[in-house]
Parts: sequence; structure tokens; C-alpha cells
Amino acid sequence: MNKHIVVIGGGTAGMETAGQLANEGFAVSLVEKEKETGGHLNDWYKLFPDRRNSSEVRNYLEKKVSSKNIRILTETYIEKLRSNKDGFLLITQDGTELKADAVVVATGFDLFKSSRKEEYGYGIYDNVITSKDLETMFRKGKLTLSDGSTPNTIGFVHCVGSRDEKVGNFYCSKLCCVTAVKQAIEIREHLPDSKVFCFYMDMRMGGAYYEEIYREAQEVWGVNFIRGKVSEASESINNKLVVKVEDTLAGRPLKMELDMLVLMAGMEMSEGGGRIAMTSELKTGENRFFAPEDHHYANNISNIKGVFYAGTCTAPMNITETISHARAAVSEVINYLRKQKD
Amino acid sequence: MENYYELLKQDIRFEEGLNACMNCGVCTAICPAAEFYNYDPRQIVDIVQLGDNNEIEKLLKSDVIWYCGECMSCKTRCPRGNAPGLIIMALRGLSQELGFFVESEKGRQQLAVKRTVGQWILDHGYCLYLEGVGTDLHPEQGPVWDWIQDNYKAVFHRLGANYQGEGPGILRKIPEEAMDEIRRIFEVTGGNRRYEKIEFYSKKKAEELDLELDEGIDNEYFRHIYKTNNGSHTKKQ
Amino acid sequence: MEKFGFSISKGRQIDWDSNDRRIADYIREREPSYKLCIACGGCASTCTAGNFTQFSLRELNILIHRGENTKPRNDLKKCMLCGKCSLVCPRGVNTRNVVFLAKQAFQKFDSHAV
Amino acid sequence: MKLEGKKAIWSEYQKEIADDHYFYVRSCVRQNFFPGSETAFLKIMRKELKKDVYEHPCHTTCTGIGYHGDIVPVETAMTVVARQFSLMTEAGYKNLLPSCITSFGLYTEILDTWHHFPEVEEKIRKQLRKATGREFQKPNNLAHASDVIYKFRKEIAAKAKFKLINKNTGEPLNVVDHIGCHYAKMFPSKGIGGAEYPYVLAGMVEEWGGRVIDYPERRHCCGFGFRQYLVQANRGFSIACSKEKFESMKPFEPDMIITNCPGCPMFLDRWQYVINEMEGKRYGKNGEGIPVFTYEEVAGLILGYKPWDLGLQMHQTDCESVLDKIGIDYDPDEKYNTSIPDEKVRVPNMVKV
Repeated sequence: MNKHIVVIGGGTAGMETAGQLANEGFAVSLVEKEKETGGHLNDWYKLFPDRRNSSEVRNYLEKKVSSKNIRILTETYIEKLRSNKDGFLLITQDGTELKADAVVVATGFDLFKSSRKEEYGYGIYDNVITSKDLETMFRKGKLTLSDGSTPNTIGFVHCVGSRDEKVGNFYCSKLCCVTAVKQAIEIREHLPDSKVFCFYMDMRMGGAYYEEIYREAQEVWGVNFIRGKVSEASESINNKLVVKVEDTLAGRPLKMELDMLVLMAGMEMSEGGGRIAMTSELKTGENRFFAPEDHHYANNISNIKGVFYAGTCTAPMNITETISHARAAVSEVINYLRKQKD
Repeated sequence: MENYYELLKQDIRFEEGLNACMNCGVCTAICPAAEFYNYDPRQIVDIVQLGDNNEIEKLLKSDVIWYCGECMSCKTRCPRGNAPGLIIMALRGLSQELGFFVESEKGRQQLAVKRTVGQWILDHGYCLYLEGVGTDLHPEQGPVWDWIQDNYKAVFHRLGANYQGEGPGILRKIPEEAMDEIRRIFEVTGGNRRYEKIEFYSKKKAEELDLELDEGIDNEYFRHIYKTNNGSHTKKQ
Repeated sequence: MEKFGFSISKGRQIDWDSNDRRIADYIREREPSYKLCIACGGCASTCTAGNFTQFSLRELNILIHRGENTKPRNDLKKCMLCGKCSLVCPRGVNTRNVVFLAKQAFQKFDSHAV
Repeated sequence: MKLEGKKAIWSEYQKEIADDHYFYVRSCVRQNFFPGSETAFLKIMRKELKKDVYEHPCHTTCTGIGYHGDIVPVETAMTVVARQFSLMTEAGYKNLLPSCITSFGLYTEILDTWHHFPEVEEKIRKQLRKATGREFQKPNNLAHASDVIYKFRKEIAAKAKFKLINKNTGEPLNVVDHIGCHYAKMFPSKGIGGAEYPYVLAGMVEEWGGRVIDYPERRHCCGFGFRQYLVQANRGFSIACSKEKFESMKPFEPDMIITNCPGCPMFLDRWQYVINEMEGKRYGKNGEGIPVFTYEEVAGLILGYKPWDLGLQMHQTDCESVLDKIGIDYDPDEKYNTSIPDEKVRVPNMVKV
């Protein structure tokens, strides 16, 4: 079994895939554009729904890729993906050529660039931040406004860059609701005197123990949920954020001042994935993510034989789903290589 | 009973304005009318998209379709690319087409708009006309407007206007052949028909209410629709 | 008004920052399950009073929570305290007690509560 | 507030604006309420910037106020607009330059509808032919008059005699910019700076020395709302919108307001008078009111045009506080001078109710 597989992307999906393939005895090259592997796990402090430290999952993945069968190429990204009669040829940004018998694309997602929702003023109003910025604050253990003071009222805007034709994303990113609930609780933990508001369109709590954490947020932490998409934020003379929303359950417009506004950035096809899609024959869907051959039963299989998908390069997924999807990809790779041998 | 949803679909603005609404309320949150009137554009869109003929008929006969100011702030924000303001325009068009507008206080005001702006367009080629805007109808124009109208000759002359003059310029007299073209456009494209419908149904309503309605704006019915506000449209003071 | 023929309209937005939420606080302290409402409307659909009048417990809960007390103060009179709402609530909110406490709170704070 | 964020957005919304040879179409509101602004605009374009701006005597209203007052059907409005295009084609022009934001919005909306529904354009062509025998070409370039002033703001600054600076303190004036809803809210890409942070006026203000202030209700409508103002019974809404804006901008202590749309300056000007009459409430420092200007008036002022030649005497809220701050000379006795006889003009016959 001296087959060589290139896994593109060193986040959760890529690491799990590489690790499983290595366990099966394959030689694996894991290509990661950043300085280190770990992907978005590196940006997140604690994970929903149980608020465990993300480093626990990361440590598991690190251990998994520490196999001698895996060669990790960091600060590397793929410019071109070609297939030929021997398999695949991948060319990196510095022209290095990687030969492969099979390829797993695990390029993941990028967080939606929140400044594109201009009406929320990210990058303009001082105390409009993103869910990722908030995780950084949690990690530092310091939750402050731009002037160093402590916020008392904090709002979460759900669906920033998701379910929104205006930014070209029709789909639901699926994880922002539960992330908002998790972060709302964490803020209440950090700042017991604070008041927290979640502005949502629908609470999409479809995962194990998601609804439970939503209930906990209401019952234990007194988080306020207001059903309505925030229409705009602006800044008052006191540097407060004035938010306009319809309280759709009351059927009335609602206005309030907040110290801080957290934008729940959605998930988009990653830049790296987009680049590979542009320079190869791989198909993408209307949502711009890679389009597997079948959404039900061929969810890891691409339109190019020997190229497989793992994780959020195909659609928004949580970590549990990503790891399962990665393992399924490994099983497809094995099937494929076995047939090749025959 | 006609199928109002099908009739609405014939309006190009309805086609442009309605995709599928998910009731997020982003339109109502930003709507200036929703802030002051008992009005929720989200609910209007929801009623219309459900397509219930009875409910749509109620809308067409109600005050609520007349609160919108057509600023189109809703269009900027809608995550589904809807434009509630355009839907409102289609509803208003149909309400006038079917004569339902006279069934609501706000709807009846269409005659006032028709007999001022509508008449100025056909008579002068302008939507507004110096002569029509006096502080009697528009006290908020203030003392300065009285001064301007009392001294309009000097005021407008000094500012380079060509009031009632030949050739180009500010408030010039638009040549008769140009006005004829405008009037023919109104005839050919249904503008006159709209005007006639507004007149026809308003006259019927005036009779019903036993209010005198002659030509022009110096009559009971005009004054009634121009000034009446039963106070039910906004939050109680 | 006389001179101009109209008066300046008052805003009808829910003004969170200036609203009086003492009624909501009063209920929440005594009936913690009040916080669990997800506005599903189960209570309103089964409500005996709601079958005959415009009464909606779902709306009432929301309005009280926002500190919009005028409508709830009137609407509360329509509830007959039959308790059917409590039976259907998927979150186990003791809705009957919420109504009961709301009535109490209005009595306690009235003339002050807006 | 981080200006870099706004700059990034501004750089994304730059539209093409023709350089010369414009077909000018006037604004109903501006002609009646701010005639000096249109006069100043043409003077700036022709005399200062040496541009070719043509005005056809046969052009009319676009029917915009009637269209948004819902008495003029969409196809009628489209055909009237098509006739304006026809006049432009006939005169050999390709760059349409409306003076009015409602017109600009209507032209934009119609061109967009025709783009998505070519069969509608065909129908309108037929109707125009039937009614008038006319044919037309669509404009190559559509820019609002303020877009053009924005485009040449640096040239204007180079010729300016004044800056939007308080001569006593040396500080820039605090300027509120009010855009007018139909400029970019329907089609953000058609406005300089987009719909959320329009730059068309902010760019002028910055270039001419002022400081633009952002305030929570910056994007809010002035409250015109067409029928909401035209009918007296509805004006409580109209004025409430403007009042909300004044209350919101008040803490920022604006020296002046600059406006884009013909209607907004009239409302923001007159409603200050009415609010004071009704509630005894005055805005602006020392209760002198917040002067409201059209962008043409501001351009004219910094170029050294005389305030009473620009028509500042037609404002209900006095503008002198700003003139004093900038250091613009004016003769108070000349303000209401009405000693220019011209017997050719007919006396308006005011309609009484």
C-alpha cells in the first residue's frame, strides 16, 4: 500500500482525514496555507454546546496527524490541480509539484466578511465586533469596549451573511444560532451584571443538546431573545450603538441602545476552495460550495474520479459532522484505491 | 369575485417587488411609516403572498395600504430582494382600478392628489405649481412663502427664472404642442383612465356621504378628504 | 394644531431604553418559568378567551416583557384563568400563574406603570 | 467611528459620470422653491467649468410626484420619461442630467425594469410612437446634478473664495448631509458611496473644508412621503420624521445641513418653523435654527456668489448664522429687496380652499 494521497486543508476535516488515512497505512501529504494546522479551531476559545475548550479537540487532531505517514506542508497552497493517467498532479504556489493517487479536498470555509453588511457598520462603528472577535476576547479573558471600559448591554445579530440574497448567500450557515447562544451565556458568565439580547429570525437549534443550551440561556442566564432581523446600527454621540429591529412577535418596530453589537458571521466557501474550483473541473453549487455528486449518498464524491471532499468545503457543518464526513471520505478513498488496484 | 392576486401579478412592480417573504421584519424596522402609523409592511407582504382573496380585498379597502411614503428604504435592506414599497404601489393601483380606495379615509385622499398634482401635470406640465401652493392649503410654508407669493415677480426675476416665459428656463411656459403630447400620452397609456376612475368613484362616495363635489378644489368633499383625520391611524396621543 | 391642520405624530416604536419593565420583573422573580416562553403561540390557540375575543396570551407575554404595558393591562381582564394554556405549553411555563401575577403586579404598580 | 471603514465602502461605489455635454432636465420642486439653485448650477457648469449643458424648452415633469402619489400609472410615467429621452435624442445628447432625485430615481427604476423586462420597453416604445410619433434612444449616462458637482468638487474648490470653516475659530463647520431616499436606496450601485454611507455630499463637504457628522437617524427619510405631505390630514407624519432627525442630530451641534434632493431642504427648512410654532422648540445654537442648504447653494457660496442671488431669502429658517461663521459678506437690507419690476410676468392667482 504505497499509495500517496494529498489532503488539501489542515483544519478539522483535513486533519481527521489525514490521520485516518495514515492509520490505514497510506502516505499522506497534508497541505495547509497557514503557519500551523488547526484551521478555525485556532480562533475559537470554547465550543458549543458544552463549552469545552477547543484545544481539547485540537489536541486530539494534532495527535492524529503526528503519524510518520503524514508529511505536513504548512504555508502552502495549491494553485493547480490536474489529473493525468498516473493519477493527479498538484502544483503549489511556489511551483512545487505533488503527485497523488487520490486527492481529498478539505478546504473548509471562510467566515463571511461582516463589513459587507454595510448597515451594521463593522469596521466603522467602534463597538461592532464579530463572533470571532468575541472569541479572541474570551481567550484573553478580557471583554471590553474600544475605550477599555466594560460593556453593560450587548446584542447579537444572527444571520449576518446567511439567508441573505443581498450578499448572495441564500443558505443558512446553521451554526451561528447555537454559537450566539453559547457566546451570550459566556458573556453573562464573564459579566454577571450585563444584559444580553439575541436578534434572530428563526432559532435553528437542530443539533444534539442545542435546544437545551437555548433553554439554559433563557432560564439560567436571562438572555433576551427578540425575533426580528436587525435593520441597521448607528452610533450615538455617547458611542452607543442604536439598533433598529422589528419585534415581529409584538408586530412593532423596536429601538434600543447597546454598548456592543456582535455580528454572527456566517460561513462561505473558502478563498482557497474557490481558487481550486476556478482552476480545476470541480463543480460548485449555487451556494458556491463544492457540489458533491449526490447530497444523500455520494456526499464525499466529486465529479472528478479520485478527488473527494471532506467537511465544510461542501456545506456548513459542525465539528461532529465534519469529523464524520472526513471519516466517510476516507472510506470512499479506500474503496476507490482498491478498485484502482483491481 | 375577481382573483386579486392574479390582477396584482399583472403589475410589473408586483413582479419586481415580491419574491418570498420570511417575515424577518427588516422592512418594518426601518420603515418611517411603521414608526408613526399603525402600519407593518411585513404583515402586508405576508397577507399578499398568502394569496387569500378575502384578505387582499380587505387590504384594498383599508387605510393601511395608504400609509407608506414610498421612500423605498425597505428595498435596500430586504434579505430576500423584495420591495414592500413596490407591492404597496401595485395594491394602490388596483384599489383605484376597482374603486375600493373610497372605502377608507386615507384612500379617499387620492382625489385630492389627483385634483392638485394630477391637474397641474396636465395643465402646466409640472407636478407642482407656484400658483397652487398657497399658505391657505399649506400654512406650514410660513411667512416667507407669503412674502414670496406677494412679491413673486421680483423674487423669481432676481433668481433668473423665466416664469411663464418663452424658451427654456425655470417655470417657463411649456409650449402647447409639448403639452398636447403629454395629454396624448395620458390618453394612450391609461393615465386619463386612472383619473376618470378616481373621479367616478369619488363622486359616488361624495353622494353617499352627502357632500357636495364640484369641479376643482373649492368644494365640501375636497375639504373633507383633505383635512379629515379620525385619529385612528397613529398611536393615541 | 388649529393653525396648521395637523399635529406632530408620536412614535410607536417599542422604546426599550425608556420602557418600564417592573411588571415583567415582578412576574419573573415569582414565576421563573416565565423566562422560558418561545412565543410558539400554543397558549393563544387553545385559549378559551381567545376564541371569543382578540385576546392573545403569546402577545401579552411578549408585550409585558418589553415593558409595553398599556395593552396587557386591558387585555388581562379577558382571561378567565381556566388554565388550558398551561396544559399545552411545550416549555412548561406556568402560564396561568403568569396571568395571575401580572394582575397582581398591575395592582401593585398601577398609577406608576406606563 | 473609524473613517477607514467608510473609505473602503466609498471606494467600492464609484459610478461613471459623463465629463461633458449634458441634457439637463429640471426639477418641479427646485424650480418653485429653490430657483436660485438651478440658476447657480447652470452658472457653475457653464461659466466656471465651461461645460456644455443643454436644456430643451419642451421638456416637462417626469410625473414623479404623481407617480409616487399613485395617481399616475406606471406605464404613463414610463412613456413620459421615454418622451424626455426622445427630446434628448432629438437634440443630439446622450448624457441625461436630472436636477431632481425623484426623477433620478424614476429614470433609474425605469431603465432597470426595461433591462429585466425588455417586452415592457417595447410596449412603451409603441405607446410613445402612437401618442407622439416619437422614437428614442436610452441615455448612455445617467447622473444626478449632484453627481456632477461631486465629480468637479476639486475644480470648484480650486476656484473657491471661501471654505466651510469658522473664520473665528479656524474649526471646520459641522455639516449634516441629507441624501434623499431615491438617490441610492433603491439601487445602491447608482449612488456615489452606495446607500448606507453615501459620499456624494460628504465628498463635497470634505473637499470644501467642512466636517461631516454622522448621527443615528442620518439615513431616515425627511418625511415627504408624497401623499403624506400633499394632503393636509397626513402632515403629522411628515413633520414627525423631520423632527426625529433634528432630535437625533442635535447633540452633534450641527452648523448647517446640506441636501441632495429638491424636496428635503424645503421640509427640513419649513418644519423647523412649524415645530417652533407648535411646541416652542428651536434647534441650533442659541435657538437660531439649523440653516438648510441645497448643494448648489453651498457650491455657489464658496465660489463667492452673493447669498441673495442664490435665493437664501427664500428659506424660512435664516441662513445668516452660517454666512457669519464663514465670513461671507451680505447686505441685510438687500435680503428682501423686491424693487425689480418686470411687468411681463403674470400675477399668480392663489387658489383658496
